[in-house]
Amino acid sequence: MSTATSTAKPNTLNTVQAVNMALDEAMGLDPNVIVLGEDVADEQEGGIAGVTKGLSTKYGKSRVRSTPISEQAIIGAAIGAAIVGMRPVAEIMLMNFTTVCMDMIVNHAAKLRFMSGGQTHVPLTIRTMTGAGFGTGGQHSDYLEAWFAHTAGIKVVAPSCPADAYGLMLSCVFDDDPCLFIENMPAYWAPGAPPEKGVRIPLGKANIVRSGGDVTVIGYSRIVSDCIAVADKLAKEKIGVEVLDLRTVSPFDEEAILNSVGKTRRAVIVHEAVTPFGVGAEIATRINKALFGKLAAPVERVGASYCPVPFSKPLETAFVPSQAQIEAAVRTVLK
Amino acid sequence: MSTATSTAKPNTLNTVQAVNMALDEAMGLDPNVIVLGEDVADEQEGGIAGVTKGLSTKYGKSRVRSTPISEQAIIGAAIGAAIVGMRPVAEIMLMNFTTVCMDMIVNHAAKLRFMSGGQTHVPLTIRTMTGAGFGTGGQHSDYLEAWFAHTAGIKVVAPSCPADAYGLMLSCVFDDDPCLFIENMPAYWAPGAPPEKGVRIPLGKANIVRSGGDVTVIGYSRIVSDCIAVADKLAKEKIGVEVLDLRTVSPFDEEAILNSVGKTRRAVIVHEAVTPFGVGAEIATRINKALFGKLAAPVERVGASYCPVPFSKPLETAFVPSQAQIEAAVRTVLK
Amino acid sequence: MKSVYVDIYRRMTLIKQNDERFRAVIKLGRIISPYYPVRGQEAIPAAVSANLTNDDYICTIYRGVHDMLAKGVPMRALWAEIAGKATGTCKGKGGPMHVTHPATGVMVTTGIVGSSMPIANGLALAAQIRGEKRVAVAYFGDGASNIGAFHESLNMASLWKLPVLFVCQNNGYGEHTRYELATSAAKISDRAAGYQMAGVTVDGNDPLAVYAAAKEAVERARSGGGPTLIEARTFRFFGHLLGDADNYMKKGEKEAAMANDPVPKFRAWLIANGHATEADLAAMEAGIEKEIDAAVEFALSSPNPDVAELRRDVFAHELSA
Amino acid sequence: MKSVYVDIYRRMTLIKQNDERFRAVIKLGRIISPYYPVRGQEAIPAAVSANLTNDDYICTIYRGVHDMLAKGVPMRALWAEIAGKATGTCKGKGGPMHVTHPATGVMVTTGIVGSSMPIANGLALAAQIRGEKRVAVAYFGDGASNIGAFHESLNMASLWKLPVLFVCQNNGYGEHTRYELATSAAKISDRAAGYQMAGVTVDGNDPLAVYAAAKEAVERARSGGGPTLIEARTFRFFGHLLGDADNYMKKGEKEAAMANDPVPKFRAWLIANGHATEADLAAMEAGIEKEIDAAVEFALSSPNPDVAELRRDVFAHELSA
Ligand SMILES: Cc1ncc(C[n+]2csc(CCOP(=O)(O)OP(=O)(O)O)c2C)c(N)n1
Ligand SMILES: Cc1ncc(C[n+]2csc(CCOP(=O)(O)OP(=O)(O)O)c2C)c(N)n1
Ligand SMILES: [Mg+2]
Ligand SMILES: [Mg+2]
Repeated sequence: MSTATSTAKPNTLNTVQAVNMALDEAMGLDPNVIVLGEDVADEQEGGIAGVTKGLSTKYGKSRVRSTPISEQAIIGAAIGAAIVGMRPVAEIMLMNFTTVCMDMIVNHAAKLRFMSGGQTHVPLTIRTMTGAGFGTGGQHSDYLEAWFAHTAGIKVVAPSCPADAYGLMLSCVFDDDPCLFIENMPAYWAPGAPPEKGVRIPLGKANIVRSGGDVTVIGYSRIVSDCIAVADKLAKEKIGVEVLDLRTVSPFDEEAILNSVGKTRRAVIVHEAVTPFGVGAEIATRINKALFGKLAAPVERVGASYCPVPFSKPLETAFVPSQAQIEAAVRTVLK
Repeated sequence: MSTATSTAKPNTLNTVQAVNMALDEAMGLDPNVIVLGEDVADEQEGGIAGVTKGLSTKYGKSRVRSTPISEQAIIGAAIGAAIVGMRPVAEIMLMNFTTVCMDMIVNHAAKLRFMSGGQTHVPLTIRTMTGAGFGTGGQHSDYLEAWFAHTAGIKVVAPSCPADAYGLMLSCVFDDDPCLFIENMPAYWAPGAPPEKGVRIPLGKANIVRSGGDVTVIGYSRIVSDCIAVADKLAKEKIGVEVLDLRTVSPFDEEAILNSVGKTRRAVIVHEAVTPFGVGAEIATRINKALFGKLAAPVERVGASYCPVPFSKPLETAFVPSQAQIEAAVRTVLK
Repeated sequence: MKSVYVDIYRRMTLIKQNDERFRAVIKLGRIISPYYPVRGQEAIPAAVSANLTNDDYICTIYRGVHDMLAKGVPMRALWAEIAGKATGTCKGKGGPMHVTHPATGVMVTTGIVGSSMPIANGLALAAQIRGEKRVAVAYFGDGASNIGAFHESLNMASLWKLPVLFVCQNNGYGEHTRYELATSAAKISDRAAGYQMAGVTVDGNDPLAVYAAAKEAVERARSGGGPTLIEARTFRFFGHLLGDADNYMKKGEKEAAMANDPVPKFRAWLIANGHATEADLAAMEAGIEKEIDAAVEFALSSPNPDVAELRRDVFAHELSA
Repeated sequence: MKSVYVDIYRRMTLIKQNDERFRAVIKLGRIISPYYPVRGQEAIPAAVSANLTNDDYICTIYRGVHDMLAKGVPMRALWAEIAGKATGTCKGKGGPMHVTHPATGVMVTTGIVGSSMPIANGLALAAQIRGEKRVAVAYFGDGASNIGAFHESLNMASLWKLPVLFVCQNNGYGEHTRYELATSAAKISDRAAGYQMAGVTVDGNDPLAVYAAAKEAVERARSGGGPTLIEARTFRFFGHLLGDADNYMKKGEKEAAMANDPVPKFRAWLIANGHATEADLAAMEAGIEKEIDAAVEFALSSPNPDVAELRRDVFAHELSA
């Protein structure tokens, strides 16, 4: 167990600790919550980043299982357990490794409720981490949430800070639909405000993390912190940037988006996935349709370059959307 | 060999015959062209729809190989052969089965050129079929092209008629990048005009299949024929519908789209994939941005319902976008 | 013991007669559905299921009506599902490749080759964690033994001693491809050794052999001894998909298999060995035939699902129109 | 024969000294890169590569600098790649997990567990179709023997008699998970039988044993006899990823392995058996050390790639800015 979870309410907490706390709490609440994944048990150090540390010691090796490197078997086992009422939390170490178990996620976890006519459902949470910045190159750090958002029957959740990771994880575990829960690896150890213990953050609801009247910046996952930084910087120039953290990427909170952009008439969408055919396209399309003729500027998108994640540091840095790019996009829509 | 390929120039031709002709021609031209896939050799009847019929008899079982049901091994073998200069055409029987070999397609076929700094490349064509309408249900008929369009390094090609299938297939085989070639199964046997023998259709270029000045309908794959039907119907009401067949979904022909919509100021995008986070979102976003303030109406999208493909016939019919829906969308943007 | 044999025969007959009727009704166009015939493979699920209760789980595949019927899925709901009706097991939304019927333990039917296995592990895992005595059966074909999911599943099941049976119905073909061209093992059960798992090949047309192998495997699973790979050799009499021409088959192969039809053979054995009389069995068969009549009638006269079903069961909450 | 042994030792030394330097340079922060140490595993690729020419192909994995160096990848370009420089094998775009160097037959390096195998099949397939005598080697770890791609690849290679060697470097762990907890086979080579493939387990720290096994396998492959699964047992001295604490290891396990370091052991054997003198080897080692100095210097002083590289090599044509 990370030390954070044993103290009453720490002053700050990072995402590793926050997710750990949520899992600990969920396992304590419900014996149907189990954890599966590579290296997740304590004998294997509780996950490569320590997110599941302490859980196997506390809840036993039957409920917290380190698995072989067999992603199809991991998700398959989780699905089978889920359809008979367990609430598995399965880890796919890196988001890219969903490529070796897409069938299980997309054809089974996401579709079984529908195909069975509602007789079975899959209350499964898939935890996965990703994000460029650590020089892990082309196959270890891409954001692939658009694939899952395009798949009916699975929710996609991407917290931007430790407290949200905690509250959203609890909601995912106790949600009756499969959820893909995306953790940003480079931000794992960034400290944040602690969550209210036991408080679940609703899925499908966005969060206004900065209020402003001039432009709406919409993001999710780690890069929300860059959006905030830009908002704070521009606030000094009296530019009011409203930052909307989606929290849930699919289904996303269209109402909150339209309310905000309806007010600001300007929108910038920011994500770390490559821009073309990314989540930003859907959001932009919905904004454009709902607010047709009412926008002051075309919706801007800020995403990664259209290429695999490059290794070399200067390339990797240029690949990931920067605060400068976000700021430039904000200034573009303000022109 | 299908009889079509042995006659000089048939009057009509279906897509099965057209792709067969293109493969036959490509194999004749270049000994590096090989064919791999489940049941593709003649001993196994040349593919479940007969698309590869005759090839193994003509070019030998070494170059045309029926494989085990091992999609990762199929694409892996094709990639390995491709990076040393062969031009494999690998069949993934149904598009949905890409879910069991996404790693090979996305992490290797699509990324090896970039990750190797241009030292190796993957001139691989993946043929795959899909499309609802035959009652094959939730796991056999979904359109997943948006996933691949969102992946840098792979082209996505989706012909709408036999002649295009022929000309685009030849281009894919001889293209130096990996191409995913999508064949619509329900339309396999629909007859069409025969192609010019030997003429390749360039990738990345759209085709204006109906000209009109009032609204642009953008589609690809089988449903283009429904778009045409709607255009022809509305022509009788003197509504000029320009139908743009993308042919290549990624990278798509933005110039042609903007030229057409720049003229008509109204656009409807049509595809068989589910609407949310689909290809239509990217096209709409680019139109909205480039033609901001110039459109007469919000861009409309017509796609499948947001759910897995249902089995029951009335549900399946309601799931797939209909001519009525396309027409309604056209009338909406004309309002 | 007598009752078990007769019970197996009852399940076989249920399968045989339903398959015959499915093919007939579909050929007549009264139901439009892709159909993967199961005639010839009756003995396998019939004999396996005789070792199972409703508490036990199965995961099966597109070619699965025999597995479902043997496990007890009610005929009417099954027929209605294949007819795509609102009264089907899955309200017509799943169809023949995705029948689910939790009450009889039919938890998943998948159209993806190999994918029954990873999920069966999960069913077994839940039973193991909860300390229940249930077992899970994964049915799959010979072709499926060459896909990655097979390997991952057997490895995990063996490591964790999951109460699961991997039942390979080796009918000699995967679609149009003959076993030897796709599968590098002389026997699929040879692969069990690579997982330190019990593995056995039996004559899948011999209900007694299948019954004995399944009994041993179920006992092993229930007592914590872990999984078993059972390869049951059989043949599909009507090709891959109803309507196929079967030109890829060896000459005479199908005819030979049909001449060795497991159903009449077992019937004769039951009578010859005094387990049942001709009259008993004829009555049973007639009873099943009547039930099928009723099921077909039920399916054909049932209403279609409402189009609003497209918005239901995507998530727990209904989508807005 | 003498020259082969010394040649193997040269390759081992190349690996050992480069690994030491990589770790040192990275720890000093002069290069920032994830690094998967290879110390302890030198004998395997050194002895395998002694059977290969530049025409032969390898596919390796994130833990692969030993495989690359043994196969002949020039040190400067390798170092520059790991430093992310424009002069690297891949212009710095691939990095340590994706080194490619076709001139020496290093065709693919992958970060995805198991994915070296399907692609090695394809390299072998091309050679087979073209009637070339090349062979392909797929390197992978013990953990990778549990993923689907392993199974599919071995089955296909055996069916098609592809000229490929599946070389499993069994170092007892996959990340933090011990072999027995992840792998249900007593020996990974036990799995070969399930594919009717030749399979052998050798002491991966014994260059002579690996050499003999690889020689037999390469001859089999070149002469059309098909693939071989070689399991070479070894140990990784510096954990999974440079910086790991290795707390998951059994007490004393690492120390015991290090005491059994294959490199000095083989060195002593060469001298004791008159294959080389102390002076010969010392000179070789010093030569390699100087080359490494030059490679490090080259890498550190090389320019970074231009940001325009993001638009290049995505497709054959350059993307517009
Ligand atoms: C992953 C995947 N690949 C291909 C297919 C297409 N397909 C459906 S059934 C089948 C043959 C399966 O053969 P086998 O496992 O022997 O089962 P059988 O049909 O003989 O019962 C194939 C290739 C599929 N459904 N899933
Ligand atoms: C498909 C996939 N799953 C998980 C990982 C994360 N991962 C990287 S290395 C590794 C361990 C591999 O162990 P092994 O095959 O024994 O090779 P070793 O690292 O010991 O050389 C894991 C799990 C990955 N890269 N790919
Ligand atoms: Mg079969
Ligand atoms: Mg290992």
